[in-house]
Amino acid sequence: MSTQIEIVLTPINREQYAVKSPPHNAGAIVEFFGVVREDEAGSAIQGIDYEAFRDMAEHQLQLLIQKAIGDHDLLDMLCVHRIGFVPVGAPSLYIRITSSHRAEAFAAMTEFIDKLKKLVPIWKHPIPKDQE
Amino acid sequence: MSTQIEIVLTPINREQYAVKSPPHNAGAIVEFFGVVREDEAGSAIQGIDYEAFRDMAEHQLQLLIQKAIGDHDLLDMLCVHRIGFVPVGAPSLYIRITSSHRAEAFAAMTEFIDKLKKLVPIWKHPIPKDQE
Amino acid sequence: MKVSVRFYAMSRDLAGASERELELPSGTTLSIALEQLFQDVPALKVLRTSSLFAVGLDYVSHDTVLEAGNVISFIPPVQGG
Amino acid sequence: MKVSVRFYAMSRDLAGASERELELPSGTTLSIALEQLFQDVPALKVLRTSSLFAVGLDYVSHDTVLEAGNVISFIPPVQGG
Repeated sequence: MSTQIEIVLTPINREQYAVKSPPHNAGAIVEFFGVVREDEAGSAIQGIDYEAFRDMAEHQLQLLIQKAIGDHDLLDMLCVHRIGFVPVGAPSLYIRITSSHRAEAFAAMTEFIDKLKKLVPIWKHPIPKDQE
Repeated sequence: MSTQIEIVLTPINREQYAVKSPPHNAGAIVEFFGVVREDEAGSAIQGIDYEAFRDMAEHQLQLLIQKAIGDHDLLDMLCVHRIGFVPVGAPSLYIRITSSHRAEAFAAMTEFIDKLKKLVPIWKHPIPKDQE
Repeated sequence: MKVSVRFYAMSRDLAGASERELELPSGTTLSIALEQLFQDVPALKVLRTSSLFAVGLDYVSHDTVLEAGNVISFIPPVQGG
Repeated sequence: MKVSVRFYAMSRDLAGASERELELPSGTTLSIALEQLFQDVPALKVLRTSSLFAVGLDYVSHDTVLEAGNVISFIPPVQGG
């Protein structure tokens, strides 16, 4: 088990977190990228500036990951959130879950994202397209 | 939109299928790897030899992808199934779905996998661990 | 008319061959063709309710009317993924 | 006793500062401390029901008894992901 969380200021590079060889009881790996869309609340944007209470965000992510692993019997889980300015088309969030069976991984993933969006202290500041 | 399906005899190399830049209305990318587990029906195995009716498998995958895209308003979808011998720990299945919102991507993914496992003519021949 | 039936995985093991020809009256449905197949190769009967059948690359229902030269695929429960 | 309150995102905009000190009787609950905060900075009241509050790195309930030196975080609705 190599659980980790990371809050980064630089682009999320999936390769950096690649699983060299998954545990031999792994049957499913589910990955999620949350990507910044070209519009926010109907207005064209160039990106989103994410503000975080970083220490608390890391701590809360860690709590949510421990709960996900316990509730769904996961083999491994990783969550990376990018903060600062993230341009349209780039991922702000990357999550990977490894489990024996796919149902557990999908259930854990959707629950985890729902909770992250309620409890992890990170906020969006959309940057309009016409602003320098 | 760059929908594709592929049935391959060689290891699935995710990098080969990397999205250079997702469509600007993309908000979620969900990826699934189905990995060969170390045991099959309780017995230790070295891997699974997948048999396919390849032309039909490709055609059926294409039908399922078109249905998933239509039903869930997806932006992009890719499915790669490896056949022949796949060792324990290696992925036999890789699926990627891109959509505007995550709920659509997760719903499409779980439905698609369920249907694939009922309709795509591919069969498992597990190879026991002690067999040369 | 002649149609052929192709077997895969467990259906191939039970049929002892990967393909078999059937000689049928024209206008025969898949349902009737299968009756004849199960009569010719009784070992396949164990897969009767669990299998699906295709003509060409598409699944077809039992009331499909076959045509000369059709290739029927006998698809035992699939296990992809 | 003194406790401090830290503001983020919309709560910082409304408070016009990223931090504020509160002077409270010892044994004060978060609930009472917030009453004083909303009295001092009425603009924050709009976030009253939608916000969560933490002491240190953990969310706490309104009946939590505060201690001198506690750092309370005023967490307006989060928007991560």
